[in-house]
Amino acid sequence: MRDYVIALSGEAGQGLNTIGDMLALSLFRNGFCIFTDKSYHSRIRGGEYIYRIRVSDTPLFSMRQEFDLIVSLSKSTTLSQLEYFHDKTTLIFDSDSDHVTTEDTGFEMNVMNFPFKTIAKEAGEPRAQNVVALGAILALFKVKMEIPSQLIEEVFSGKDEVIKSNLEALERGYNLELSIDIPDFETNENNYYLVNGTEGTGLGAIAAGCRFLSAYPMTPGTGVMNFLVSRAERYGIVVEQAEDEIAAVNMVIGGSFAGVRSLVTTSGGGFALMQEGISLAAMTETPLVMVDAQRPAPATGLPTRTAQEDLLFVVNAGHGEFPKYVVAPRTPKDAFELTEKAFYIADKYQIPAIILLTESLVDSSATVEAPIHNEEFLQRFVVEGGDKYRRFESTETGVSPRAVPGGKALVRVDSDEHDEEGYITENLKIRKMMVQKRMKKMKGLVGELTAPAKFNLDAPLILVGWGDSWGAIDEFATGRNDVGYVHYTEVFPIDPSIREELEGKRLVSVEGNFTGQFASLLRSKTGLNVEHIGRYDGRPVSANWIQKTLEEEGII
Amino acid sequence: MRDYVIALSGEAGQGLNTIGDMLALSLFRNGFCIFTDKSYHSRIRGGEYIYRIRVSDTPLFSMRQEFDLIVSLSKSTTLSQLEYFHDKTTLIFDSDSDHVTTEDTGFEMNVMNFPFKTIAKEAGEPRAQNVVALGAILALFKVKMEIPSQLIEEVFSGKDEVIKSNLEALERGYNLELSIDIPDFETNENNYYLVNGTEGTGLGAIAAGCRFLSAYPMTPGTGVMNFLVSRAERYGIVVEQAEDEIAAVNMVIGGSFAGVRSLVTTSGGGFALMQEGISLAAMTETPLVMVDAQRPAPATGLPTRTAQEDLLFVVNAGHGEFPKYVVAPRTPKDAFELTEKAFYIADKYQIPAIILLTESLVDSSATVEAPIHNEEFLQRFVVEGGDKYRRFESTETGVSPRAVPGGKALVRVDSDEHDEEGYITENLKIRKMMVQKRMKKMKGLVGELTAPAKFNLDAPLILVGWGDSWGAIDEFATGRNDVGYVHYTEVFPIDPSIREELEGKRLVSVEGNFTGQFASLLRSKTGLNVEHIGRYDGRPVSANWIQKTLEEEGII
Amino acid sequence: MSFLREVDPAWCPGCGNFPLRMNLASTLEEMGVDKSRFVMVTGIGQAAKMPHYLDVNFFNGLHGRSIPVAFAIKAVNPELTVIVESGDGDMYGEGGNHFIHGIRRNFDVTVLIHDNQIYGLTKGQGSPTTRKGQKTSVQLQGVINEPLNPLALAITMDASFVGRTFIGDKEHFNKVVSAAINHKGFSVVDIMQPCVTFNKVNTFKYYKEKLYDVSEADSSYDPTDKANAFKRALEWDDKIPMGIIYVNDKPTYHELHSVLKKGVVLAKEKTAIDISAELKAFR
Amino acid sequence: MSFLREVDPAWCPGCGNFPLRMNLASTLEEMGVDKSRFVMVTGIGQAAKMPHYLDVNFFNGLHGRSIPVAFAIKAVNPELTVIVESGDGDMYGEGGNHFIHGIRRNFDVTVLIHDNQIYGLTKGQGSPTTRKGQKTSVQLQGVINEPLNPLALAITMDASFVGRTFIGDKEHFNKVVSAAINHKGFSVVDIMQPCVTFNKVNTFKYYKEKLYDVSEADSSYDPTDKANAFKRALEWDDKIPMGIIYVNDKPTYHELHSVLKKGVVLAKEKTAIDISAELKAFR
Ligand SMILES: Cc1ncc(C[n+]2csc(CCOP(=O)(O)OP(=O)(O)O)c2C)c(N)n1
Ligand SMILES: Cc1ncc(C[n+]2csc(CCOP(=O)(O)OP(=O)(O)O)c2C)c(N)n1
Ligand code: SF4
Ligand code: SF4
Ligand SMILES: [Mg+2]
Ligand SMILES: [Mg+2]
Repeated sequence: MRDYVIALSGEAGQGLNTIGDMLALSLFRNGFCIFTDKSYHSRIRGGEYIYRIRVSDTPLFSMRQEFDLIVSLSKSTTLSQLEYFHDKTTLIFDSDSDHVTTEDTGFEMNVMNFPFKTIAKEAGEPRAQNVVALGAILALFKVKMEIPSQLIEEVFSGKDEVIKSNLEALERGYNLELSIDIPDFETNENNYYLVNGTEGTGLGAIAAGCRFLSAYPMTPGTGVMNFLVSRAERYGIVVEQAEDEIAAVNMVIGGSFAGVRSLVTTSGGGFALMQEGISLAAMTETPLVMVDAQRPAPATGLPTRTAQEDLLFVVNAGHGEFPKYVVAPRTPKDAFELTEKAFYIADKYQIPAIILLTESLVDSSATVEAPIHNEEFLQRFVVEGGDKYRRFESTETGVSPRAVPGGKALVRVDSDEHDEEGYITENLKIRKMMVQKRMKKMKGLVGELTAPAKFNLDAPLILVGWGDSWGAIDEFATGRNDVGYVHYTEVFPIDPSIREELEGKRLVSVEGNFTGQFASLLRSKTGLNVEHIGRYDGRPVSANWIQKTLEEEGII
Repeated sequence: MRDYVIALSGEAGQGLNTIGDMLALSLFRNGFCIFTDKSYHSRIRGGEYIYRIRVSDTPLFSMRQEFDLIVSLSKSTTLSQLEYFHDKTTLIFDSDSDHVTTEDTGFEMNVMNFPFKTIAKEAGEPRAQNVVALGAILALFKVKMEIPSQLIEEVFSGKDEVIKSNLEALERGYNLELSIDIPDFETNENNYYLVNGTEGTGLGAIAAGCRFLSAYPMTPGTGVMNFLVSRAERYGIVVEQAEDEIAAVNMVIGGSFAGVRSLVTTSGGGFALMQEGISLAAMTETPLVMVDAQRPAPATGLPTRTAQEDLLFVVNAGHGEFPKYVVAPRTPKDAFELTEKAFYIADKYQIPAIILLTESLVDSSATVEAPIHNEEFLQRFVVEGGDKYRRFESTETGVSPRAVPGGKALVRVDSDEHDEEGYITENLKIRKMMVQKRMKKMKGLVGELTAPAKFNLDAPLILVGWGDSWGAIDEFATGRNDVGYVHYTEVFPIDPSIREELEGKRLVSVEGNFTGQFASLLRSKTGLNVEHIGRYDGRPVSANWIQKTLEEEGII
Repeated sequence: MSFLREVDPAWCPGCGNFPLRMNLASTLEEMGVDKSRFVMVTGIGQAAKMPHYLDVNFFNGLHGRSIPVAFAIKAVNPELTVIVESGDGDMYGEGGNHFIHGIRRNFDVTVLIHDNQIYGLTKGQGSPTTRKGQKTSVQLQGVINEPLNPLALAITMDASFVGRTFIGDKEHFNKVVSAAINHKGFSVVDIMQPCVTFNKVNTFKYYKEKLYDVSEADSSYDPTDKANAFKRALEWDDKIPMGIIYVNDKPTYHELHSVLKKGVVLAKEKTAIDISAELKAFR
Repeated sequence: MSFLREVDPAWCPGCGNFPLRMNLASTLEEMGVDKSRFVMVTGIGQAAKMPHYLDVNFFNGLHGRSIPVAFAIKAVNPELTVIVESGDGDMYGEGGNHFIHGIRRNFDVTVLIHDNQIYGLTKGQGSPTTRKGQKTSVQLQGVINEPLNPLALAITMDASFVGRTFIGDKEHFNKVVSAAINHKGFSVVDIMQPCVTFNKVNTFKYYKEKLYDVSEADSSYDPTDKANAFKRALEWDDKIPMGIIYVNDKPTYHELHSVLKKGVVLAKEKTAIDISAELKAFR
């Protein structure tokens, strides 16, 4: 496996995101495999903004933290990255700017500088210095110039002058001829897509027929709302910004009750405010689909960083007892497919289904195969009903026929305990029956689960993981025969039969949290003894980090 | 063990609560041991209201559901109790009223009727029919007439005429001479108190120095607020009814931040709204003491019934990772003592401490020994600080010196991740250190735990329990040598060393829920395999219910 | 078509909710509301039990959260007539934020508040509309908070219809509530409803004596004059205004919303979206 | 005593919060506020970052929840001067319910809202005060909700002090904010603060041109006339009123509260209660 990591380092407001996206997309469209991530502060201008691009010839799903090339637009943000330099890291900066010296870093670096600003000025657009750098890097990878040219035309469409000067800047960048060695990548024709977790989730929701979304803005959950907003006119989606998260979840329950696939998106703190709503969906047996994009907590925590801290909180969300379905996608492709499945499961079992994302997943673009749209997942399980319709009819499976208001049946639902018709009751025999009815669904639900990903289960050490840590775990385990893994995307419920396969093995869970939440969950469902290592500084786990930490803990 | 169960059966608004309390208190003051419970609907007038009193000569802490004597004030509510009749149950009713016949019940009963209303009228107070019945029952137990007389004088104090006629009605009731066999109780001088769970918790809070309470009304959590309101003037307590639960929890955090022991009370649905607040307390390391009085859920559920359904929800409450302390008292005495301890632990570790009650505990009066007030628990751990004060100073124990505003130090706290001074930070090294600092407290916390109650651990079957199921479990196990138990009042954290004692035994958890939440918790902390039986129809477990259910499940 | 369900409501004998229920059912009947296209959304409280005593579609949700649920039902299915039924605690207390922001959306809904100036179901605590000084089960020394004025608040937020009526005046009730339902946009009706058990101040007699209809009292009363309506809404101690207090005929949410103004009924749309075209952009 | 902390605020260059900070610090200094008895309580947002850039006691809590925290701090320690610092989203959106009910309590607090008519920190979504039609990062076709009028709302709820000022007028800021702090009771000050990054409509220039002081414009302006203040508060499009809009000197929470009116400072009380006497009643 060949790979190469490029970092763009600067401040928020310097346009790094635009240029990073153009760089990533150009490389991708030229046939490279790409994985990106972002490290940024909770502010609008200034602070640190690092956009990293990992280039490889087969798809990878995690970042290598040490970069090979760093393009520095700001001295201070580059200095804060010194720990990620290695011996051969090349630093590029604008020779017209204040720059990082050996004195600053304390070690020798491979430094290159070019008068980006001057070149941009010569091209007729002083603000195009980033485009010069873009051209220089793309030339290094021998990316066909049409590709970025086309992007520039799209981005500045309508502004002919700007396009012209930017194309000029691009070309001058191409001609700079950096003398940097890069690996000899194979680039083939392929059927890949470049998608990030936000897009994967948003596309999945649209594919699933979601037509109503309500949310209150909260990083990093806002992206999915923005994505659906951007498609609202095209597909006839109503996106409502709520006054608070409580309103958001209740709106989505209302929309779903009335018959429309609906989605609410948030992050941990907002999810905290939706607990009573989850319990409401459970009691009224209204399908509820939620996105919780995790960030480090407690409380406000670190708004722009990543974590896997909400697992047990989400799994146990809502007062009272009821079935729920929780998924944690590994990749943007997964995000698409599991979002579709979440809508399906929510409808089929009339329960809350929660999609657990992370900041690193939503903010990272990866090269993925085409997400598979599953027609079956469009099934709504809505009946017409009639005169004698009973919304909470007791059935074998625990699932009652669901009608929506406006049709032939009168539909009655209640957050109090209720009888089969939906009327409030204090009859304790009916109560008991209703608890059993709701809980019966667990059986069907467990039957819907796909087995976790398994790799090399004969190895003496089995890593356990869930969600977007998969890329790092897979990368670490691949090629070692002393390590295998089991990795979950459907994290609740858990099929306890896994016990048979794992019993007696040394199990170490790798998680983006301190306490080892999945280890604890798996233990409670299976009795298996699961150790754990955790990263909780706000950065995603990487293959290197796993290696280092397992060594430190004496596990390998 | 001798016991006798009396049920008063009627509708809300018929004064059953007053008369039940007077009956219980008179029997108690005469030296009997008493356990009461109530079964009622979520309405103000009408519906079913059953007040049960279990009389015994040693303290008991659960109800026997089959009653020996039922005083019926309403035909329909009495008919709804038929399943709790046994062969020798005596039914008393007012011969002037519509009454329950053998035809209604389908079986022979021991029936007695007296013209209560007529007698009351003769005594000069037609509304005193309940007092006539009171007198009749108390005579049966040979309770000294001064005792109820004094109560009547207290209840109607100021209204001399009413007192006179009620005393007259009482005396006439005493003279009715019911021919009912009751057990031959021993009544001795004792040092017992008659307290219910609400009073135990409220008294504990006052003893702990709680001077600020905020709550939004929610059954069955409202009682503790009402209790503190009733003492507010006497002890200088500020009780604020909040506009919603979110306000309530944030107020209590504010009061605590400013230096006052503060309490928020609620029930499951309200607790759901406080999740973000819990996480805030954790991040700002502000002591937070909460009462969650459990009722059946999800959502609005059954407002006036009991359950143990909130355990995992509470244990995992709040997004993010942080230590918390959760207690579930067995008895009103426990409620007092654990409430004091909760304030102490919250202050000592600067964490959320949650007192998990149940409807059955708050609404049941029991005969208890004097609750033990612990002076040590008044310790506040508040420092004065000075110029260089740092609120979140890193320490060995994870506990930083806590100062309050208004003194020598400037006190800065932040819900974002912060540095030792309390200023917002996005420095990931500091983040990591802060997570470790907060989590370090777990060690000290585990050291504060008292061992669970253990009984007959050599038996082949060990029941596991938590909270107010203890009375029923203890009653069931006592005198059987094939059954032992381990019973928790401090339910989080759990000391995993219990594994050594319990490994290899058959463990069956007895819980007021469907899924066996404590079984699951214990398993996740110890790996022990714990089966469970659960009651989830809104009524408390009883010794009989345990027996029957274990038999049904083939466990005994 | 009767809107009444045969059932014995769990309210206290004499409760103002009994006449309210009868008035409401007859108003709906007289208006000829289509039952199959009618949905009642409620929170929790005595008021919120209403749909259990009627024969209607209903969503009896969480305490305080009826407005967002109602909003979304209407958003995805504009063909439904949506009514919110709530208490003073439910709507102005726990639900206060949704009340003010719901009004801002001006979606077509009628919000009926059973305003008994007390928390009934939870046994007599002060509500946002309990007057200063009144003693309650928690405010033993009397309420010290400034009471919330529902009409003034609704006018301030520019609700497009603001009214008040009384359970004891069937005709008036019918007039105001049917106008509210017929009005396109967010309609608020504060309904004075005595709680015989916990509110011994604001009794039937109290309301009967103080309530007067603004347009009966002053035939030139102009409900479109906002500042004047506000002034009226401030009246309380001597005389309490009722009737149609404020009206602002303005475009509704659906008329302004870029997607909904095309008349789409999302709840009836079945079109699956061809995602492959959308996916192409990610190649 | 300087209230400034030496630090580089994380706001965008040109943000209205910079002058706001300087104005506030100098107001506090000029008033001679005792730093050790001063507490700033905030929610989350750009505004809410303020205490990190000052040298003060602070509680930087949750988004939207500053008022209840401030209430309790003041309730248990009336010796503290408590200021809430918030944004338009934080206070009127997420925090709306606490805003209206906090006002009803009339505890002695000053609530400063950095009203930039946009969600700044979360990147430019419409806030409750964004005007109809304005396009934002989520309202791509323009906002369709009726804007919330903070002054009118505060007056309706009978806040005992309601004012507005502008970051660009230091003197005016000082005048209004110091009056608010000196005022006993719940004081609301809506501060017009341009967000240079996300709000291209309500700019410095926009405010500069439209804002006028009510008592400068009309020397007979009577801030105690509620209906008139309400009418003023409705002005916006041509001219935007600022200054001291409404004042109602009425007893505060502490003056009305049966326990607190005795002057007790709960935060300083150390007396342990002898519980045994209390327990006796349970024998
Ligand atoms: C989250 C939550 N908090 C509290 C409650 C308890 N509760 C039920 S109804 C109610 C108040 C009812 O008052 P109001 O809305 O005025 O209705 P009323 O009973 O007077 O008609 C409360 C506090 C609840 N069900 N849910
Ligand atoms: C519960 C919760 N929901 C959402 C957020 C995200 N959030 C942070 S600040 C903010 C809005 C800020 O807007 P405003 O109050 O107007 O402040 P500004 O940044 O404009 O000063 C939001 C939605 C959060 N921190 N917590
Ligand atoms: S408590 Fe009051 S509002 Fe509730 S049913 Fe009884 S009288 Fe009606
Ligand atoms: S986004 Fe707006 S409010 Fe926030 S710092 Fe930048 S200019 Fe100021
Ligand atoms: Mg009410
Ligand atoms: Mg703002």
